Amino acid sequence: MIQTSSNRIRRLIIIDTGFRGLHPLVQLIYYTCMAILIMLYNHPYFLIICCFVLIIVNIMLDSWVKLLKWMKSILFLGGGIILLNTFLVTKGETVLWIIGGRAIMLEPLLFSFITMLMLMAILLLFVAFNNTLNGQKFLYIFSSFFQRTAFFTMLAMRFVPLLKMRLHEISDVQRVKGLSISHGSIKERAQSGMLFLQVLLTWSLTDAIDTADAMKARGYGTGEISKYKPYRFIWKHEGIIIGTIVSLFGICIVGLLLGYGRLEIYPKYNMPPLTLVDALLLFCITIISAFPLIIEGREALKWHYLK
Amino acid sequence: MYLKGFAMFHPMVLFFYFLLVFVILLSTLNPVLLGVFFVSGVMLFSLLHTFRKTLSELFFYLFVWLLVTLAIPLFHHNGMTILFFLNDNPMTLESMFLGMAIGFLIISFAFWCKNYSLYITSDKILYLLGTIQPQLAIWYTLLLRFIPQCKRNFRDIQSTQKTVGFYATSSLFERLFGFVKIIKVAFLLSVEQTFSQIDSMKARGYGLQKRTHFSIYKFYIWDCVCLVWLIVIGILFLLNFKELDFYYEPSLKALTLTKEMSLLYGILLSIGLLPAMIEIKELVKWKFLKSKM
Amino acid sequence: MEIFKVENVNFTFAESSKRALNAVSFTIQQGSFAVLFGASGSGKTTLLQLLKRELTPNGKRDGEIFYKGELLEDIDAKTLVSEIGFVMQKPDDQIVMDTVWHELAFGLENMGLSNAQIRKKIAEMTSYFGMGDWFHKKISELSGGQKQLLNLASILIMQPKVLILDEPTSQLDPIAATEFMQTLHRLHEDTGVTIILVEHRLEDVFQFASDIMLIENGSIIAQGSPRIIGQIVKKINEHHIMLEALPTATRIYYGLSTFTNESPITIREGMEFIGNYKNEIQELPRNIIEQKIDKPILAMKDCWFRYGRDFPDIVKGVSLKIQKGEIFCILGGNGAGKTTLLKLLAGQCKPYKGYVLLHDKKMKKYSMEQLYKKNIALLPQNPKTLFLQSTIREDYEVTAKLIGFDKMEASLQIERVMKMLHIESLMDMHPHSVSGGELQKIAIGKLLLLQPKILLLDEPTKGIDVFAKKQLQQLLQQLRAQGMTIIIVTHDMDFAAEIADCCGLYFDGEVLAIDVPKSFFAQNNYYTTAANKIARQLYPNAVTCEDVIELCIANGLDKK
Amino acid sequence: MALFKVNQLSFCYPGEQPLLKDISFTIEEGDFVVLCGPSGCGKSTLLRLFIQPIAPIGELTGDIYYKGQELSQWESRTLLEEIGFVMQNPDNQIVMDEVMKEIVFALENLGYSTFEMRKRVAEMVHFFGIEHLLHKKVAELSGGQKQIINLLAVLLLKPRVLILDEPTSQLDPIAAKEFLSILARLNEEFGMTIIIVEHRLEELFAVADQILMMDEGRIQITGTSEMCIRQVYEQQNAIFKSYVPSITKLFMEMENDYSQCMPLSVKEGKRWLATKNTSFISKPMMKSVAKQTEKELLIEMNDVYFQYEKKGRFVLKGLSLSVCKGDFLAIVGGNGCGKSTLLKACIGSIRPQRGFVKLLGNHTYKLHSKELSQQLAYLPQNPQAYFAHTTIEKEMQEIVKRHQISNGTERIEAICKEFNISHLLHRHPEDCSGGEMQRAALACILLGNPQLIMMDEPTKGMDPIAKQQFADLLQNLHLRNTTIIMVTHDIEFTAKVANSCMILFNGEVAVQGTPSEVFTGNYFYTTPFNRITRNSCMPEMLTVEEAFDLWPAQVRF
Repeated sequence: MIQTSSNRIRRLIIIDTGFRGLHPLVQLIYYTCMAILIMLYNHPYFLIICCFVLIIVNIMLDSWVKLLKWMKSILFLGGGIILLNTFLVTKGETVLWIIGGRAIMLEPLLFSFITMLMLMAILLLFVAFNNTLNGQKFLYIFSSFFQRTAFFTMLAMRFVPLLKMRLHEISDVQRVKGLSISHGSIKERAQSGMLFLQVLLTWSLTDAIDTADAMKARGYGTGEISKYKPYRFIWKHEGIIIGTIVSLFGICIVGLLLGYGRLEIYPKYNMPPLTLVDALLLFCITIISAFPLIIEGREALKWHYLK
Repeated sequence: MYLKGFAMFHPMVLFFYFLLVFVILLSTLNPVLLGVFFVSGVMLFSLLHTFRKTLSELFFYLFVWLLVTLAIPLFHHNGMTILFFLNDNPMTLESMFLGMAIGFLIISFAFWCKNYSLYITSDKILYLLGTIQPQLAIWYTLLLRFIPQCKRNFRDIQSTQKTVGFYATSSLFERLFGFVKIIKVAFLLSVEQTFSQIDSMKARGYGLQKRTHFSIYKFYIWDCVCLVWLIVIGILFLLNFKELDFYYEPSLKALTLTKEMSLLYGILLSIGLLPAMIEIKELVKWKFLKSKM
Repeated sequence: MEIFKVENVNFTFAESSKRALNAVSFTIQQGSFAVLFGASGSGKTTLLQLLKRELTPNGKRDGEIFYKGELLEDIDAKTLVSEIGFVMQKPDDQIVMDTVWHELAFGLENMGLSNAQIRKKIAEMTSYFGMGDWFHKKISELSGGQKQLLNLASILIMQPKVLILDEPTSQLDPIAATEFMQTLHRLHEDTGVTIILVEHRLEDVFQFASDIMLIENGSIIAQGSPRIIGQIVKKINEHHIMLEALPTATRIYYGLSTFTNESPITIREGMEFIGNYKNEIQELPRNIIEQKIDKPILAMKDCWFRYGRDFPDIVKGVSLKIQKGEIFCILGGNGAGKTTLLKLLAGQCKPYKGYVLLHDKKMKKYSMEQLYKKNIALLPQNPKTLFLQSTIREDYEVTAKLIGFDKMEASLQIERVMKMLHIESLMDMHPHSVSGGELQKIAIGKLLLLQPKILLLDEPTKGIDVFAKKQLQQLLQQLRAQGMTIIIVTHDMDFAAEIADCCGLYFDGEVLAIDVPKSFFAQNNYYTTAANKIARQLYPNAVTCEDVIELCIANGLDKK
Repeated sequence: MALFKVNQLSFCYPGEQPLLKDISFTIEEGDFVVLCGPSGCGKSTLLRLFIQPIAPIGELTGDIYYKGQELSQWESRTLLEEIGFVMQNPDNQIVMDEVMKEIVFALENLGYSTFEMRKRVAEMVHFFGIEHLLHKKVAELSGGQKQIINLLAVLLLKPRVLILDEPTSQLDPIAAKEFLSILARLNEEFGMTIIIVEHRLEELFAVADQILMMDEGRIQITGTSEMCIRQVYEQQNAIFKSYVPSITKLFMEMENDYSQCMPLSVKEGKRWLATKNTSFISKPMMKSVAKQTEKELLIEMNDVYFQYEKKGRFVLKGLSLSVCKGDFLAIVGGNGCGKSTLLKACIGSIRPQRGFVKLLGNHTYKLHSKELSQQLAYLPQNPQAYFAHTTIEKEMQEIVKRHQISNGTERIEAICKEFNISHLLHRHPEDCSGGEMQRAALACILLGNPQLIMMDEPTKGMDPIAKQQFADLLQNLHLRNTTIIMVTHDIEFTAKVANSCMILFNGEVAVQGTPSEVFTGNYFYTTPFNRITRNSCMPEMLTVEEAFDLWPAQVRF
């Protein structure tokens, strides 16, 4: 009984488990930290590891289908960069080989390779971001900083489907009247298109007046506004997570400031051996980036044992 | 209720279709046919489910296949060409092939069963039964509702009994005894329900006179066409059964691909692919419509 | 013209010697809305079944029943089937088919209608009831309310002249019940179909009914229009138990006065009536039980629960404390949650986040035995599931043995329980063959044998009549007096208001607003007892009928 | 003590005729007040004067007392919380995109804490039992649900008074009934005062305590429903007669002793008729159905399947239908039975996945808009979508141009006279009231004298008078042998005008025939008047008009 019913529910709403279940703020923090780190660190080791972990994360948050779609383009782009960069840029000193009288340097190759990695990492992050932190949640966080803007965004979100619906109706009606944007000369089409927009505008505006009234009648702009909080923030739970992420992030930044984790390519590329500190930083980054994995894993284990 | 694409056909047609498929599939071990139906079955399955699911399924059945292929030769030793001896049992090439064939048979059968259960839902079965014999249909539905009811009761009773001492005894026998009791009561409860169902049936005039049978299915022209096509193929199959039939031992039957044979295979392939084709057409159409709308 | 005419009908069941009905006679006019009420086991159902020939139980019947002036026996089966519709108590038990559309068609199929006709009838029916969007659903996907509506529809589709309903809402939650009654009313208004209804919850039926009949052990003792039925009953017996069943407004009216003019029946009329009382005194001088804040006996620390990894959360961070020896009511609408919460408290489910404390010790740490022997007992929503043996006595004995009493003590204990609940007469019956109220009692009896410290009840008042409810209430208070902690999950606001020391409102996986009933209901605007609705203008803190009456008496009439 | 007290209230918008002329009345606490009158008589304005924040600007004399105190004296917050307002169009009042957000919107504005909000929502939800809606998007809801959400959003403020401006005019009958029954409950159980403006009074007459009948800015008639009706008939007031429920009409026309109680609902109607057992003139022939055969086929549908998205259900399912020249087809049916989709298919804005829709033998979805516009005309549900130009006159001229109509100006004048919209010609369409706009749109359509007209819910939100005129208009269009296809919920209207009609049910035709054939058989889905006359002494009929000419002479005095 319960099984079937909640199956039905599951079909209706997306259930937030594991990483998705966390308070949106936590997720946002995670993503921002990751983004910053990826931007700053340009050491291939770090980037490679990030990419690797993030790929797993994406698979975990089953967004890998989306990922594949993007991957094609990104690889293409990256390849492009590599080729162009290596063939056009002639900075650098270590010559690899010479093709048709052009010296192919190692540095630009490396540089473009790193850029590609960076792009990839960012993309991976972005995809994951997209399908964990959906519009609602993002808006929720957003609105706690910029009340009004968020509010108007919501209004917009509300009105998009309405407008769509109206536009459909208008185009139907006008089509029958003999105006349409699918037939006739460009000029005619343009004209009728303009007409459509005009109709849409007048219609929507007149209705918007009502909306405004309704808002006023429900006391919009009468004074201090409170906010309904659908997500609960439990210090004992979310707090700790944020704490760890931020502290690790701090360490990484400090490391950066001390000059670790970057490698200078131009003018002369030299790869310093991995020091202990590097290893530590590497570890930190891995932990941060693997955060969703950790949480999901914990969840999984818990359910495994509850059964 | 999944009522798109191939499922749009009239239940009768669907039923005949699957009947035919199963007959063809199970009646011969012809490698070509096996191949045909394996491919088409998997294809259809993957169309109706996610790519991921299909993969996992295939993965699972791969094991099954290996198992069968290895198991058969172990116990079945006929065949000309002996490969080697395993603790002085001959391992023959033929039985090896036979194993493979049977493995394929099982897999494709499994897949076709899955497809079947997706297309021919309970209410279609009901409809079919109803057209033959309305009473039967009703008892069938009662049964359909009785079993889950029974299960639910069982679960409830068990969980309650846990709190009133079902835990206490450690001896296996008593536990078993308890289980039997629970099952009995669960059954009783469900039966009570069924009785009142029968009451309400009577109250609504069941058995007063000959029932008619209401259905939301219509028999369209394309159903007719499809049905005819099926029948033709059925007959074709029966006529050429000799050629199509295939044996593995004592030695593999030679697979002669004459013109007409290949034509026949082609036709049978068309049967296998029919639903897949329709589903694909549906997909494509939607792609197209999307771009329009 | 009268559609039914019953002339002193007697009926005795085949197996029993006692008369189930004696000398029942009444007439029902065409287009009227008749409501029967009475204690369970008083033969209401039997009477209805006699009116519907197909369902007549086997037994001996004398006296005549006329349908439209001719004997019920003489009318041919087909007309009878289609003209007299019967809706039973349990939504599930009368649905035959497994999809909605097929269920609707069922009756018509039996009548041998053609496909086209059936389609037309179904079409208009669904259009009228607005069932379009769940027309294709499977029965298992419907809610209780929807199921009952479907039953109604699938009867109506045969275009009956008379509609007989046997406690149609007893298994539904209040919202669904009200909806159902609204529909019934609309139906009556629109089509003027004759309706004969048996019902316990008269609150929302009374205003629609055209005449009321009170039936008591097998004979109709009172009959009249809703506004005067009270007086008639009062004449028979000043404190007749069934007076409790009347709507709140009426009860208040009779509680306050012995006026002989027509009584108010709706809440609004109640308000108007109350309006002529003064409201100086807002509070009653009551000895309020002081909440002793010692260690809670049972506590939840923000618990989260769901039925599987990728299922939605059902309990979302509930934390509550339950003091020793109090009656704690968890109220809330239908839908997932309340029962689950109870299961968590009973240790049948384990939260995946947070924990449950029992005697300051985590629930996890207890073994089954420690948990359920002399500690926690849970009364499930369907008490039948408690019984495995073929008679109640056997079952009790088994339970007693299991607790570890020897023969001697076991029989003593059973005696005690029997005395306590007055169920001596039932002991040798089969557990499934007793009425709802009695079942409730024997189930509690069985639980009491386990000598629990904490008693959890899941919807104890579902489908039981006023009389049984009163008894249950007394019993629970008695147990509480013995220091037992009782936790109840219920829809029934009036019941909660009567007995609870503390109420919590369950909503969307949380328990909001835990408070003593008085202020709990006083704060609520919409989700509150009828009594409170009536009186809130004058005495915002009065939540039960008794409060209102006492307050009114205390204040006295307003001269002007 | 009176909750509202209005005396000598008069109001006029700047630079216009006075709209309200010394209106005065009082409303008691806990009353259910119905305010009715033809559209444009100033009802809405009157209502809005009660709501401080959105009170119309203009010169206002006289005064409104709320609980004995001047309305303007009250502090705005109290008024906000105590007076709730629900408007006509469900869509326009919803601000947020999620139901939950939407219902707490007002609370947010007044700065309540999240806990308080949750609590209020909780108890509210338990009262109405709408858990399943809470987490939905607004776009997913049906009109009825939307309107209920609007109501909830207001109720969360725990108001004492509810003011509603034609809340059900945009809903289908079932949803409307549901909504009204909720209002009735609120009034019954919480003694909430309710002031409602409505056109469909069938149900309301039964529940209302006080009825204010308003015309030309004055309150003409007031009192309980029964008193009102009697007054209407004493004054022989044609406008308000049309508001009276059909059975009551019959009663007032035919009953010679007014002593017995007036039937307002079907049940009472049945009871009353039962007392009359007079012989009736046997039923005459129904509106003759013209033979389908020898007429040319206009629209032909052959089992059409259509669904909006892939996994969705079929909205049209094996639907076949043929419309001949000169037919007047009305398509009725419950919500989501695919009525509007059918029209869409007819005008070729959707393409069926299976089967075809042909207009004069060629597929509609292929037709270019030019050709289409020559063949047929389409009157949408809300005429706002129709007008593409700034004034109605421009619109008409545009049409004249497009259809190369000679003597265009004369035509325009003629039509304007016929629809008496001459005074509107120079207005912007949006400045007209709903009814006027509808008429204007229809006029424009008829300019191009099309042979086929399609209308989607034309009577939605029309007041009875307008409806009556509209009906006449359609009828003489039909006489001029124009083919009309109309999708509607309004069975009574259908019964009045259509000459053939069909019930659509989940995407297929359930029944088709003349209105009398289709509806008299029905048990539920028919006009209230038919329900009354079923198995009574009268022969079954659909509209009260039939009854008038069938009523036996000896009873009439």
